Amino acid sequence: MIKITYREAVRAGLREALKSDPRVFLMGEDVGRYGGAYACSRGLLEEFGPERIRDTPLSESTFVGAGIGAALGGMRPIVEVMTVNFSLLALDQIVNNAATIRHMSGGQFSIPLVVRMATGAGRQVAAQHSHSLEGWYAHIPGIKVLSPATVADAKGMLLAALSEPDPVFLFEHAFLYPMEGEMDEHAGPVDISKAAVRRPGQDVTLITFGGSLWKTLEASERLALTGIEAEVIDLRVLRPLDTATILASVRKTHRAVIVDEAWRTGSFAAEVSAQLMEGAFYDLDGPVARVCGAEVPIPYAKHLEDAALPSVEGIMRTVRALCWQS
Amino acid sequence: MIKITYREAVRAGLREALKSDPRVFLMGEDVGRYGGAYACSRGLLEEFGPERIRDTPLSESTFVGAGIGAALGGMRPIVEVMTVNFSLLALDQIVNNAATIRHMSGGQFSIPLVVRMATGAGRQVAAQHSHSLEGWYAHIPGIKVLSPATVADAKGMLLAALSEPDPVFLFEHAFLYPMEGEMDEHAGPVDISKAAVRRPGQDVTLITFGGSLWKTLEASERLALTGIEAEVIDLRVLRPLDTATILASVRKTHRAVIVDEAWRTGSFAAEVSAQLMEGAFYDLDGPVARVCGAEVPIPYAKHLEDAALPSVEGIMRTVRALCWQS
Amino acid sequence: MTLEPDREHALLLLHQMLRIRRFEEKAAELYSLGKIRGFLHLYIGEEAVAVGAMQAFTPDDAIVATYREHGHSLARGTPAGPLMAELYGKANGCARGRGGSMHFFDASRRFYGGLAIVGGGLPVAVGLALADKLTPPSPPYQVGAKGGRVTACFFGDGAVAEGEFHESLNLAALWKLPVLFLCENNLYAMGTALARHQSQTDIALKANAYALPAEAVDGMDVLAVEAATQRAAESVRQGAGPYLLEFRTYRFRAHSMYDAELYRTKQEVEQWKEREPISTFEGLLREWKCLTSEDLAKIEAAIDAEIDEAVAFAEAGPWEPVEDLTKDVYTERT
Amino acid sequence: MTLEPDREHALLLLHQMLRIRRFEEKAAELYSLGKIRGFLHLYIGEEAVAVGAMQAFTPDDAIVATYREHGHSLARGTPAGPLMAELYGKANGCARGRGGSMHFFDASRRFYGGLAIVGGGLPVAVGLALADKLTPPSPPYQVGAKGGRVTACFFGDGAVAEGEFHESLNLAALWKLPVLFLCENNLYAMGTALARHQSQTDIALKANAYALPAEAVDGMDVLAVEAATQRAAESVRQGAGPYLLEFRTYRFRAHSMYDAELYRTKQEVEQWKEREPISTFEGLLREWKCLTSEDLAKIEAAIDAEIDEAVAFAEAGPWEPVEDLTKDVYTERT
Ligand SMILES: Cc1ncc(C[n+]2csc(CCOP(=O)(O)OP(=O)(O)O)c2C)c(N)n1
Ligand SMILES: Cc1ncc(C[n+]2csc(CCOP(=O)(O)OP(=O)(O)O)c2C)c(N)n1
Ligand SMILES: [Mg+2]
Ligand SMILES: [Mg+2]
Repeated sequence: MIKITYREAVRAGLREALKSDPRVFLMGEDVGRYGGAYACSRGLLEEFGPERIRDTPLSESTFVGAGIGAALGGMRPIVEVMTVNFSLLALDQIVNNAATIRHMSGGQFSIPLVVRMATGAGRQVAAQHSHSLEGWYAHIPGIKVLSPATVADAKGMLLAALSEPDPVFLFEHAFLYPMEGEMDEHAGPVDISKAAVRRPGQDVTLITFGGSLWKTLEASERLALTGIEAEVIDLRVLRPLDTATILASVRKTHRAVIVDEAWRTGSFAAEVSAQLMEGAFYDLDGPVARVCGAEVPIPYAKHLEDAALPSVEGIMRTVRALCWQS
Repeated sequence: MIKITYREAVRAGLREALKSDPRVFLMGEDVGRYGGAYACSRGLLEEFGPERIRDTPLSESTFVGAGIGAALGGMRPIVEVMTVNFSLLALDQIVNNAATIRHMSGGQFSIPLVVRMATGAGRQVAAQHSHSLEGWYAHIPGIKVLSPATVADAKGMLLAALSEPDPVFLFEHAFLYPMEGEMDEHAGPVDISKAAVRRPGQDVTLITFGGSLWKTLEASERLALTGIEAEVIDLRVLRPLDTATILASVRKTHRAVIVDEAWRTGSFAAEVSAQLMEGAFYDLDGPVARVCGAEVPIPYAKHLEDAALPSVEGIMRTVRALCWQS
Repeated sequence: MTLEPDREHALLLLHQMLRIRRFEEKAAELYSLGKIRGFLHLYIGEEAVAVGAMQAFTPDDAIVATYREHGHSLARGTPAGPLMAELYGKANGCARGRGGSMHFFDASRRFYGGLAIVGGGLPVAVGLALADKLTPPSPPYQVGAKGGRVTACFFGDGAVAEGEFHESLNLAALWKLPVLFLCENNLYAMGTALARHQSQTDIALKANAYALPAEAVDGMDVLAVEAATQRAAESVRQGAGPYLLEFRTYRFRAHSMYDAELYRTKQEVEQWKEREPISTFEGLLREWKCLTSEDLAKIEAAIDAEIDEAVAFAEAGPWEPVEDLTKDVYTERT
Repeated sequence: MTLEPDREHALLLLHQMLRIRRFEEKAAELYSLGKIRGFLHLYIGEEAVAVGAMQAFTPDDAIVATYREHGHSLARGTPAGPLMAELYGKANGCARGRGGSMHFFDASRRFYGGLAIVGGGLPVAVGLALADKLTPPSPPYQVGAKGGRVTACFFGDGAVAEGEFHESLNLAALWKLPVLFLCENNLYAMGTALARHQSQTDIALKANAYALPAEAVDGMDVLAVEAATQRAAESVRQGAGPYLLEFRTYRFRAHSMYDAELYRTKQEVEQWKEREPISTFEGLLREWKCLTSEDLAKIEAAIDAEIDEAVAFAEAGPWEPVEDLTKDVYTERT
């Protein structure tokens, strides 16, 4: 086991992919000379050269679309969209081409495209740079949506994504890049079909993903001190969702709280809640609760931003209310 | 009362708006000479002239953004995006500018912009032309999202939207344009804060909006023949959602089915289900069910498209299963 | 511009143009019978573009087209049967009935659609060309005199206004990718005339903004189209980077099946009909003594037979079972 | 290019440039103290552009800028206090602490941001100009010799690659809207040099594709910037439609606060420093005997006092109550 940051784990995944498959290349804004906006690709240009580490102009729609074309053409492109905020400019290519061409052609083509992007709020970068749109992506049939929350997943999901035949979108929470974790130095691809139980417990199930995992784990440790043992599930894969793991946990704990940084209305948390309604209604001792982002464009000022996002205290409060009430 | 098509009702709303407020103008692809892709604006160019009925180039991001700018500049633009499918190209302007500028500026600006677009499937126009993304829009704080399902709402919501100080998005289901309905000839703006009970009933609540309203009403009439009296709620406004009306109904019927044409995972139906979980859990006799679109890019062939969308039979089946089981 | 071609080749061009024309006339007829549904965008009047241009491409090149792609598919060599079956929505269609008129695909001919979002095909074409640049063709793929593959991207004048036109030309030129941009300027984007959607109506001129070569070509003259495309494709193949061709043409039919054509006069349409590409070419061939009435009758007969067969193929085709609705949303792994 | 200005005006230009410089130096210092957070994009080196250009606009014109807009806000006349307070995230900030460095707004000066999506400001500027075209200014707004309002839109060279650049120039030119496009070409989009993001690096030349007038200007020369902007703005005001100016300039600091600057050499930066706009202009004024050391000391003292005051204003400012988090998401109706 080695200590490694999330950023380094992403970089290790990129290096391994580039080394092991000549069809793999990386493109995106500032992935080369600059080393990546979050330094994930630093050093790769020097190691792999400008043909395989390609700085693109600011043209999100076109370089994502070019990733689709390159995948159709037999390559294994990794496209970095600097952040999910800018991916709004590429949604037409994603929804109308990446997700449809296989089915719309009657199964003639596969699009083995991997798109990575930073997501999330929490760094005081205000309303245009703080979106959490994983839930939107998870709505689209034809693509897969991954949310690595640990260093092992940061590397391993990327490697796993590269052996998928269809478009895979990886959301890396910008807050996690400097986070350190332990990982086997030679860790390879990980399973990308299952959610993970990150903490066992029997009193309540906390369901979350991405950057919110760490707040949720902290809340669960603090809840344990007051006698509430929470089971924490990291969804990991938002599409296709591993409903079985969630249901199994909730059938055991009879209570659930979902933590999702996105705006509450229409959040992915709503989908999870709806699935619990459908699959675990008779097992529930009380209503499934959501801890979500406030319905506001994320403000710059720290105290306001903090108030707009799920907090450890907020999670604890919701869990306590649920456990005491039911 | 007059008989009028949905299309004519939209046109009547446009004419009235253009006549009564010199700040109102209409822009979009082919709204002028062509008369609108769905003929909603036919005749308006002749009546109001090319300064107020503006054909735009194919540049969704820019003409929607220009609508934002014109609204900031004191006008009351109505922007027609031909269909929701093409609005994917404008999402950056919508999410990052229209929805944020007011809050991000500390409340210095209002953006009284109205955007209309056709939505939905059912006309065999295949995977790139059949999206139902109202749920995505409803996720965005800072905008309002309307879904007129009747002729009175087609006209009245447009007029109401024009007196809103903030961006309003109107989704007109393409299937409805030729539909006839009755309306007061001089019908004006309608309330855009409340859902409507379109059919009273006490056995189960059916919650829907837009094009699915008519399938749901038909299903409810046929269910009545078998002794199940369904209350049908037309949400009308997806953001801000009128939760009170839904909860009141479900507290009475104790059962609910949500009908939404969008792909099931991450649909707006999930949000409604989650809200019922949160607000009506102890009133429910059985789990809230969803009848949604299949998780597939909508295929062209009629039998496949039909199978991909909610059907009257499918709604009835789900309602029956729920009523008999609980 | 126009050079006398060899007779056989000339007859082939005529045959291909007529084949597209008859295929679409039949499709229009079947549409009114309700056999075909959804949108149907006819290419009638623009046949010289697809047919002329397609001569420049080898089986190893790639093609990306729009929702108005019947002509391109046929000219690319996809048999009429699977195309007609696709219009019917049958499982023996070229997209198993999933795509319909706007979404013809043919992997075996590197035909990547049939993409119906205006401008949306350009980035995909740029990516296909990027793949070709990154993987130089292996020996069995070696084609043309000088080498590499070309990706041809067809789009309309309307697409020129979209941001993706700009982004794609810049990226392709910046990276010197082997892509050939083929603009079918039929003077209208739906009902919006060129001068009402472009501040600069000379589309070829826009290539300067990306430092790439471009040319405007008479899109009603199949030989001019062929010659220009051959030249441009050769330049692309040689590694000189992308090239833009603007074909000036005209659409004789409505934009799609529900178009009242309020935006243009009958007179304008009639004027353009004088330059109708098929009869013009026919006249030229007769003048050059390359075509007899017998030749023409033979061609027409062959086409009639092919179209009849295509319709029969479509009629006889099975419907995809409803249970297979969600097949091919993801790739099945074996 | 450079003409001798009148002394008072020259001192004003110098004062404004220095004021921006000192404001940002202070901001950088406060950032390292943790008083300011998030992204902070400094304008240092480019002051001649904002200051020179802004002279051409009347209070009735509109300004749209990017995330690198400290200079534009200051040059537009917003006092340093509310700007500094905004950097602190205080309720007395120019956006009540909601926006931070990237989102300065000032309705009273028609300053519409501070928009931080690259290219995203152009359509908004086009729309503001459209509003002005549709509502001719009423008499109290009548400004300039010839009439109408202008909307000025600042953006970087990086934005030129985005589709919205293309779409916006086309729409503005097509509709002859009174908008002035002001490209700040500082040779880099983050770490990507111009020649690695543009196949044609002459940005002004791109205006031909939209049939609109354009000019490239030395962005290190405040007088050249002012003169060119006056000319262009006048043309726009007269109703001739949009105009594009490309200012060639350079950013001396990192792109934002976390930038290792791996993409350029110290040497290159040093070379550009020889053309540093403030000291160059200072030198020129001394040469012309327009500036004494006393003048300069007076200016510096005034700026120091203003910045100190701004910091004090920010420090003393209240935090927005957390209960007001969701205020102003929608307009409150009274
Ligand atoms: C992005 C987008 N916006 C709008 C449409 C609707 N639409 C379909 S075809 C068309 C006109 C396109 O004109 P052009 O590119 O000139 O092609 P043509 O139809 O003339 O062949 C429009 C507006 C679309 N398919 N995609
Ligand atoms: C659409 C979009 N993509 C990416 C970014 C991230 N980003 C912020 S500034 C920048 C570089 C922009 O360069 P340029 O337009 O030249 O402006 P400059 O910073 O040089 O003033 C990038 C890539 C963004 N803000 N918006
Ligand atoms: Mg056209
Ligand atoms: Mg720059």
